[in-house]
Formats: sequence, structure tokens, C-alpha cells
Amino acid sequence: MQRIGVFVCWCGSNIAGTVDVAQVAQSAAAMPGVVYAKDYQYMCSEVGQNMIKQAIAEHGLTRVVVASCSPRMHESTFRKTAAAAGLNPYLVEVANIREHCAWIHKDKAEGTKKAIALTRAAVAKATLNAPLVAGESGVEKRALVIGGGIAGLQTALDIADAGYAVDIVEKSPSIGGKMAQIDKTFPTLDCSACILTPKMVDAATHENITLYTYSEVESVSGFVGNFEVAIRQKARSVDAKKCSGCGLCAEKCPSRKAKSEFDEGLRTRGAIYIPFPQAIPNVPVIDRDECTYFKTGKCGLCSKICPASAVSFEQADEVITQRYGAIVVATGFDMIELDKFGEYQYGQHPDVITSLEFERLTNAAGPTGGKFVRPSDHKKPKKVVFVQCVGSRDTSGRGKPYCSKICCMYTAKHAMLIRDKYPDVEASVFYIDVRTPGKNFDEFQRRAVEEYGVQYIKGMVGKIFPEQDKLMVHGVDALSGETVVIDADLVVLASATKAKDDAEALGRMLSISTDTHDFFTEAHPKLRPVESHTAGIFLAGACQGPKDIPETVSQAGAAAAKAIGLLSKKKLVTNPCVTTVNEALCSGCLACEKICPYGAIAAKTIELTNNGVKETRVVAAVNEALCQGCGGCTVACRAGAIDLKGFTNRQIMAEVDAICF
Amino acid sequence: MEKIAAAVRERAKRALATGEVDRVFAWKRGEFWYDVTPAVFETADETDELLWDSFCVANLSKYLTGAVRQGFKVGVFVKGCDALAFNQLLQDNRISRENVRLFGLPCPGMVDPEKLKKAKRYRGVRAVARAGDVLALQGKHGEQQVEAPAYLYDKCLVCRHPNPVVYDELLAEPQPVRTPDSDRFALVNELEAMSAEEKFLFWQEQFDKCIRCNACRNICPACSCEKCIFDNGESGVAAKANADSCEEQFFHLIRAYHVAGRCVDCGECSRVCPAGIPLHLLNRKIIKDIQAIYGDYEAGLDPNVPAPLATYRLDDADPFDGHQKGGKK
Amino acid sequence: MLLEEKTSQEQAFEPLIVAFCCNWCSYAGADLAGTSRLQYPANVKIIKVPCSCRVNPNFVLRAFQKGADGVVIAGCHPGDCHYSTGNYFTRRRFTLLMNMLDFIGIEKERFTVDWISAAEGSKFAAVMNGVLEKVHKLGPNRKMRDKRWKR
Amino acid sequence: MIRTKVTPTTQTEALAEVLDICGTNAANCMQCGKCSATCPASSRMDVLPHQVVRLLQAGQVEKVAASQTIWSCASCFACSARCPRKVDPARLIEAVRLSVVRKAGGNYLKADAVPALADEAMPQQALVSALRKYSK
Repeated sequence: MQRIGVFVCWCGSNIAGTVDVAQVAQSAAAMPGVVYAKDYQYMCSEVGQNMIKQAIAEHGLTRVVVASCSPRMHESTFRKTAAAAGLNPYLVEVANIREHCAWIHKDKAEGTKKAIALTRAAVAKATLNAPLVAGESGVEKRALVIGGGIAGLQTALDIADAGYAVDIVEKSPSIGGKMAQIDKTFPTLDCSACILTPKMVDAATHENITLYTYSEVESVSGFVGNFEVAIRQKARSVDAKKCSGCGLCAEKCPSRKAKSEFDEGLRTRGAIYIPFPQAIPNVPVIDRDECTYFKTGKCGLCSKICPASAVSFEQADEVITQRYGAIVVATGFDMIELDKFGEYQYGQHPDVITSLEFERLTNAAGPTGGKFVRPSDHKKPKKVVFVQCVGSRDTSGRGKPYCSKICCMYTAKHAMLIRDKYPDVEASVFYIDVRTPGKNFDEFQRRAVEEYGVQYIKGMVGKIFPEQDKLMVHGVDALSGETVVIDADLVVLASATKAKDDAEALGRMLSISTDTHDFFTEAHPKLRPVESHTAGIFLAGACQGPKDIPETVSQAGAAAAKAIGLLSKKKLVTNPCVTTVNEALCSGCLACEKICPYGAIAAKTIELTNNGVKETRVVAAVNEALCQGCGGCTVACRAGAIDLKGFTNRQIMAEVDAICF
Repeated sequence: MEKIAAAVRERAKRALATGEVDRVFAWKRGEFWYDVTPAVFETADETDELLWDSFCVANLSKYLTGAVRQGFKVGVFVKGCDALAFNQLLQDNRISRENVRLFGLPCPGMVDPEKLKKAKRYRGVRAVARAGDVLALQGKHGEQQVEAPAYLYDKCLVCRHPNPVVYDELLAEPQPVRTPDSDRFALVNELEAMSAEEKFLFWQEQFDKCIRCNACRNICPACSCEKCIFDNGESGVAAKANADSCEEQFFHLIRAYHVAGRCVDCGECSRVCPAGIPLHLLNRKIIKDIQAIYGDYEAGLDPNVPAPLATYRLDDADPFDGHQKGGKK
Repeated sequence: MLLEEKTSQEQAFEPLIVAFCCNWCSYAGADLAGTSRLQYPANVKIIKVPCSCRVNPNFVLRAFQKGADGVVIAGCHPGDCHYSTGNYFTRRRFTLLMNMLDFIGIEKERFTVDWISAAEGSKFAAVMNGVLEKVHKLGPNRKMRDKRWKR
Repeated sequence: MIRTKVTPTTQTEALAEVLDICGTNAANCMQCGKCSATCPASSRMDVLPHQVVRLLQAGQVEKVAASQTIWSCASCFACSARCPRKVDPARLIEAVRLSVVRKAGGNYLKADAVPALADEAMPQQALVSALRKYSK
């Protein structure tokens, strides 16, 4: 028989106002197994806690029930109290008589009755509580960063600087991401490459950082502190060890049809190519879908001319398996397709371009060598029209309902840069609202209007008609109530941002959740913005939601800090409320294994003697380090062979019985 | 049928004689002419007793669990429903495919002695021979021929799989399917249409008859737990005594729930129930719901397709989201 | 039974509702209902489970046996499960159980599953009030009840 | 012209009638002006479509009802097709129009009078729209 102590808290008048606490204590004293019952004003106070400790010692209590506020509030407090008195902390149960009782009922008799019932349930459960010991698991001192854009680079550098090994997995042939494509950055207008390239070099040369470019995460298993990740390094068809990066192959490659991803398709590249001059690693890659050798078996020119004989057509994908303590997801974003916005003529007319294409067009290293000309006839435009919110804040289904956040600023930047370099070019911006919250952001946008004379028009563009060599942009000035038309030479569309197409698939692989737009969800929108719901996996940058560079970098730093905090731990305490298998009852049907979201259950073969006959039998076995204690398997198990510690079938049934008493 | 029976006997004999298998699970004559009992044959000589006739209704698959575990190589005869059961046991890891030689027997439907009895065809019969759908009842006073379908088990009349869905070799020509699948839910539909009160009274009357003999459980190919939760004192739900009708409700609901998505609808539970409780209706209700809500799934057809309760879809029907607020999508 | 007697008995009917709430969403939602001082009748008694997928149909039937007039299971919204997939299984399991209860004549209204997030304190109170109202209309649950059980 | 101050309100019967007829929600509009920019008939309008929606948001149904706009709208639904917020300005305008013609004697045109007025060169779409618009 257990010796149970019940402690009823007044919580000042919070509970005592609607519950007769003395009567609860009195009724509790008569419950089976209860040897001590007491009420006190504040059980969580030092005096209250001492009262519990003293009672444990004096009355030899084997179980403690505290009837007080929600266990979400003070369960850990009372567990520590019990532990201090030498009792296993998991022998404590909390009856929630504040949030679930005192605060919702007005009638004292009714409240008291319910408080007694809840206490009875807690006593019944506590009777069946078993001492539990939290397990420990080690921490692999290595972090994985998925994505080699500015978010991933910053995270990796911060973690590496703290002294931990970091691997960066980047899908494309070079690190750098979207920021490498950008010409200038707002609101300071420094050159994007000038501030990014040093970071890329830092990452490439850092002794603690390993780069896996042209690679993808193939599978993830394990748990916080002990993830096991398989990384597929796609075949570059060039031996990185031999290659000197001279670029001769890319220059001589006769296949010239492929569109350069880096230049947003504004120019072509060879089948063997280096994505951009500052690419890291500076090793070309063969696009096997474009390469004549891979398509027909003929050519092989690159291989013949390579002075280092680095070209290797036989190279195959390689799968690298590595263990990590923490994972940071920094996969970034993309721009939406504009095929549903026919009225803007994008894709129909070469002089209607997206903002990212505009970045390449004005970049000194871009397809025009920095010369500001329009794509159709390479003439310098006289009038440029910018359209904001192309697909952003759109609930009609053509675009995305959210604000893409960065377009107001980069459009102001584009317009300002044009006016700065070419005062003879007119720039107009169609906008719905201008949103510039950020340090020096509004000043920046106002400067575009006030100093650079950019024409801001509140309103949208309804349609664009090409007329001779002009684009007639028909819009509205909503403020003056006039319809407007501009004979533009170039139209730049600020298309909405979106999550990466494969974000949801990656989320599933990592078992982290995504929102309706496939951005990864943070554990708490305010208080845990860089953690995912899965312990040990953190989020950085625009994969979590639209972000500009300063925000991305600060989130990357925050994610790094969280990862460092995790990696610096010697041991992680695991949740002791995990499932266990009673092998004698287990039939080995593995229904439990099939529904476990953590892969914590596996088959195990045991040998046993059944009535003198030797048998081998398959049973389920739980990896306690992987189990998170949801208990779903316990229901899948018909025989009740698998049970959840802390929430056993018997315990919950005892609660049901006590409530229905 | 007698011709096939000879082939069956011959095949079993050969399997044992050549050491192809260590044991053969089949049927032999019981005490009465209508009484056929499952039997284990260990030597070739014993197989003379082996038979295949219109009363071989017993499903042999479930007996495999013990023998296979002890490492024996077993040959077993399976009818259509038995093969579904075999697959279900396979899915539940209760047997291993490698240790079993499956002899498939297309089944013309089994004869229900109770129906013969009710039709007053019972008296004086010594043996029953069968050719196609004609039964020859041989008695003291000569032979009497009757149409077999009138005397088949109800479950055989709505049989969906007279031919085994899995086998190593088939020992006879395949049989045609008698009736469309929809027929088997006729009674379920009738019950569903009743009021809550009528339904409850119907089932209470049925469950009250239960004597907790556990025959339904023991015959069921999906009920193959090492130790049933109702036999386990530690589980908190164990109860054998018929103390209160509510316990029978509990038992039968949970029994049906435990085979949800795993029941092959062989109908054996109802056949063996000494109290005549139509237990298969509970199972069929679940089968009907699963098909309606989660799409076509038939337990025992393919052990590699995940069972409905072992999987989910993001866009599953949600009867509980009356508010349509909050959450994702 | 005299009419008067019947009415007084109906008035005296205090239904017992057992609610299983998942730790991460619905239990927190119930806490929020308390913190926001929202009212719902004292007849609802909450049992905490880690996830709605921890609720075994055995528990539901046990509650009915032992005298509950209604049973509620509350979990995170599908897609929001703390354990990522738990409530998808809850949804399938109890869709089938609810239909089965209905099939043997236990009114569907006595058994409720709902998705209540940690932020939905008001929804928690609304769901509980709704359940109470429905169960009040149906009256005491005498079906499935253990006859040895007395309240 | 003398400007009078208006008091924005959503609590007018006239507005309720209009919203009831069209079943769309003017509050979804964020005044981007896409409708006005798109409208092929805007040249004949005194009040632009986005201003119609704004006036309705503020409960100023009479101003819309008195405008030329509701009779200039060809109900081509280009605005509705391109509206990023699913506001459906064409239906709102149609609703105001209906609220006017439904008033006793408010019929703008009798159906019998149409053939004489019909223009051979007029596209079908406009013809049907006109019938819908003027003959309620």
C-alpha cells in the first residue's frame, strides 16, 4: 500500500475563492492510500515546499499529490521539491484545481466537488506511478547546415568560430545563394558581392567547415544530439582535387544552349560551366542533360583540353553518411512563376523582366557587362516602370496572400540606382502600400522620391500593351482617381517570394512542420523563433518566412547560438516517459513500428522456451533515446504489450475510474 | 470433388514422403458424417485419412503460427478465405512465408449441416458426395440428390474469393464467384437504418447470449496475440465472468475494433459462436466504413499494403472538424 | 412515473463528461480557458494525455461503463500535432469507433472528438458547453453502463 | 462645388442591401486600384471602380448610386478576374445598379425598347450585359 501525501494549495484566493480547500484536504485524507493531507496558502512558496519535504520525511510518504495550478506551471517545481526530499520526482502528481476548476466555476459547492474529484483522480494515478529515471544521451560535436546562402554561411561561420565542426550542404554547384546574384544591397547600397565573397572565402577556408556543394540531404534519422544524415554528393564529372579552376573547359565547351541559372537565363552557358566567376569551389560541373558527350557519346572536348586531366565522365554520385548533434535549415526562398499574370506580358515580351533579372542586368559582371540596356534591342531605355506586389498579398489564388517583405525596399533601390546613374531615365513605381519598417529603410525610400525624383504611383497596373518599340503600361493613380498610361521601354515586376518547392519534402524528412505556404514553422512565433518543433533542428533565413539580408543574418546568428548551446552540452537528459515493451505479451506484429513517427521501434528476435520447446520469436524493441513519448503505439498494440511510462494504461484507467467515482 | 480429394491426398503423401515438408495441415473425418476436423499429418502413411469434402470449412492457417515458430516446414491446404487469413497472419508477422508450402484449393462453398437439419434432410444420412452444385446425400434408404447452394453457409453465398489469393500450387480448376460484393452489407445497412434505441436493444439481446467461451477469438485469423488483453490480469480490462451485460459490450466492441482493418471477413466468428451471435456484422460494419471513408482496402489481399489503421493521409475525411477554424489548411 | 417526478429528475440530471486532452494543445487550451476565466460547467473533468493518439478506445468504453454520460477527446489540429502525426491516427481510430458506437446504439452525440489548439481557450469552453448541451438533451446514459455502478 | 464632410459607416440599410445582393465582401479590398487600371470602360466613368469599392467600404452607397459609373460598367468582369483580393468589383457595381432599378419605376430601359437600340456591331457580351443591366 502506498503512503500518499496530498497538498492542497489555496493560491491565495485564486483557488480558495471558489474551492473550499479545507474540505478538499479533508476528503483527500479519506481516499485510499492517503496518509497525510494538508492545505496551505502558497504551496509553491519556499514555506509550502518545505512543508512537502518535511511531510515526506516525517510520514514516510511514497507518493505526493499536489492539488494546485496547472502542471504546466509548477509540476517541475514540485518534482524538484520531492527529489530534494529523496523521493523520485516522477512519483509526484498534480491535480489542476485552478485553471481547470477554481477559475472557471463560480459556485463554491460545485467547485469544491470538482476539486475533490480531480484530486481523487490524481491520487488514483499517483498510486500507480513508478519511479522513473531520465536517461542520458551524448552529443555529437558536429553541426549540419543545409543551404549555402548567406543564412547558411553566417550560421556555419558562427558555429565554426565557436570551435565546432560544421558541414554545409549546398544543392547548387557553388555556395553564395541568392545574395550572390544581387548587385547592390539596401539601404546602404554596398556591393553585394563585395560583402558576400569574403564570407564565402572564410567559409571555404575555415578549418572547422567542410563544404558539400552540388549535394543534397538524402535521409535523416536519429534525434537531438545524435542525428545521422546521408548526403548525396552528385557527380560533378570533374575531379575537384585535380582541377585548377582555369576555366578553359567552360570557355571551349561547344554546347551553348543551356541558360545560365546564375544570370536568370539572360545569357547562356556551356554544358561544362562554373556558375559565376567568384564561385566556391571554383571547380566546373558538367550538366549531364546538356552535355553532348553524355547525350551522344561524342565530343569529350573538355576532357581533351583540360591541362590537369581533371574531367572525369565516369564519376558517380557519392553518398556520405555523417553524424551530427544539431541541424540548421537555411534553404532560402524562390520567386513565384508569373505564368498566371498574363496581363503583364512577362514571358511574352522580352522587355518585361523580374526584379532578380534586373539585378543581373545592372550588375557590372552581368550579361550586359553592367551596361543598362533592355533585352530586346540592347538599347538604353528612357522610361522604366516598376510594378510592386506582383503576386504578393494576393488571396485570389494567382499569387501568395502574404507580403513578400523585401520588394518595397529593393524596388526603391532599383529606381534610385537608375536615377543616380542615368538622370535622363525616368523611373515610376506602381505600389499598393509602401512598407519600410527597418533601420534607415523609410529614409531610404523617401530619398528615392525626394532626392532622386522617382515617380511613386499608388495603384496597380491593369495591363501592358506592346506598341512599336514601347510598352504601354495602363494603370491607375488611386489617390488622384486618374487612369494613367506610361510609354515604358522596360517593365520590372517585383514578383512574390515563395518557399522552395522541395521545402515540404525536406520538412518531412527532418520531421519539422511547414505552414500553409510551405515555409518552415518556428516552435513559437515570438519566444522560439529560430527553433523548429523538433529538438536539435533550427531555422535560419527566408526558409522560415520572407526576410531581407540583415534579418537573415541576425536569425542565422541566433540559430548558430542555439546550435552552439546544444553542442556545448556534455550530455542531454532524455524524457523518461517513453514506451516499453513487455516481451512476454508482444506478438511481434509490429503495428507499433508502423505508426511511430520517430522510427523508435524496431523488430528484435528473441529466443525463449515455451513449455520446454525452444522457439525464436520476433518482438518489438523501443529505442528510448528516439522515443518522444506520444503513446500512439500503445493504442496500436491490441495486447497492451507496449505501454507508456508515466501514462500507463492502468494509470489512465484508474483516473477514469476515479473521476467516475 | 472426390477426384480432387484423391489428388489432395496424393499431394500430401508425396510432400511428406519426399521430405518436402515436415508436417501437413489438412482435414480428417470427425465423429459424424458432417463432422470434419483439422488434423496434422506427420508421416506419409497417415495421409490415407486426409480428406477434402463439402464440410472442410475449418481454416487451417492459424495453426501455422505455432508450428512455423518451432522451425518446422509445413504444407497447408488453403481455400479462398483461408488464403486471405494466411496473408493477414503474414502481415502480422505471425508466420513466415519461407517455411510454408501453400496448396491452393478453389472452394465451391461449404455445406452448413444446420441448414440440412432445418430442411429435414438430416436423418439417416451416412455420407455426402458432391459433384459441382449437386449434393448426393447417401443414407440407409439409398441416395437423395439436392441442390448444394440451398445448403451452403450464408458466408459462402456472399464469398468474394472462392479461389486462393496466394498459393504455391493450385490443385484444382478455379471456381466462379457467386454473388456481387455489395450483397454482404445488406444486413449492416438494415441495422444502420434503425433508431439508436432499436440498435441498442438488438445488440444487447445478442450480447446477453454471450457465454465468453472465446470461440470467436480462437477461430479468428486476425486474433493471434500471444496473450489476449482480456486474458491479461494486468491490463485492467480482463474479465471472464459474465458479471454484467456491459462487459460483453466492452468485449465484443473491442474484439471487433482490434480486428478493424485486419478482418478478412471469413465469417468464422459467427459460424463458431455457440450462442449464435452475428458477430461478423460488427466486422462488416467496420469494413464498410473503411471502404467508404478510406477507399478500397481488403485485408489479406496483399500483405504489403499498409492496413488502414496503420497509416493515414493528410486529407483524410475529418468528421470532427465541425468548426473549420484554426490549424493548417 | 409522475410527470412532476420526471421533471424534477431531469432537472437533477448532472451529466458527467470525461475529457481526454492532449498535453500540448488542448490541455493548454483548457488552461487558457481558465486563465481567461471562461465559464463551462463543472461536469467536465479533464484527464491529461501526452497526445490524443494516446487515447485507447478502451478508455472511452471504460468511461461509459463507469457512468460517464459523454466522452470528449481533444487534440491539436491535424497538421499541428506536437508529435507531427499523432492526431492523424486519432482521427482514423475514432472515426471508426464513433461509427461503431452509433452502430450498436450509443448516440453519436455522446462521443466528441475535437481539435483545440493552445490558443483556443474560448473554443475549449464552447466545445465543452456544446457537449453538455447535447448530453443534457439526451439524458443520462444508461447504455453500456455497469449496473453495479451507482452514483 | 461645396464639399460636405461624410461620416464613414458600415451600418446603413442601403449598404446591407447591396452586400446582400452581391454576396461579396467590400472589406477585403486594399485599394490597390487593379480594377480601375484594368477596366476597359473606365474612360466613361466618373467614379473609378476602386473608388466605388472604397465608397462602399465607407457606406456611401448614394454616391455610387448617383454616379455614371454604374451605367458605364459593361460587366465584362475583367476587374473581378484580376482582383488580387477576391473582391469582385463588377458584382458590387451590379448590386448597386440593381438596388437602383429595383426601386419602383427605377427601370432604366424596357426590354421591348432594346431591339431598336441594338447596334449590329456591338459584341454579344456587351449586348447580354446590357440586357441584364437595363431590364431588371
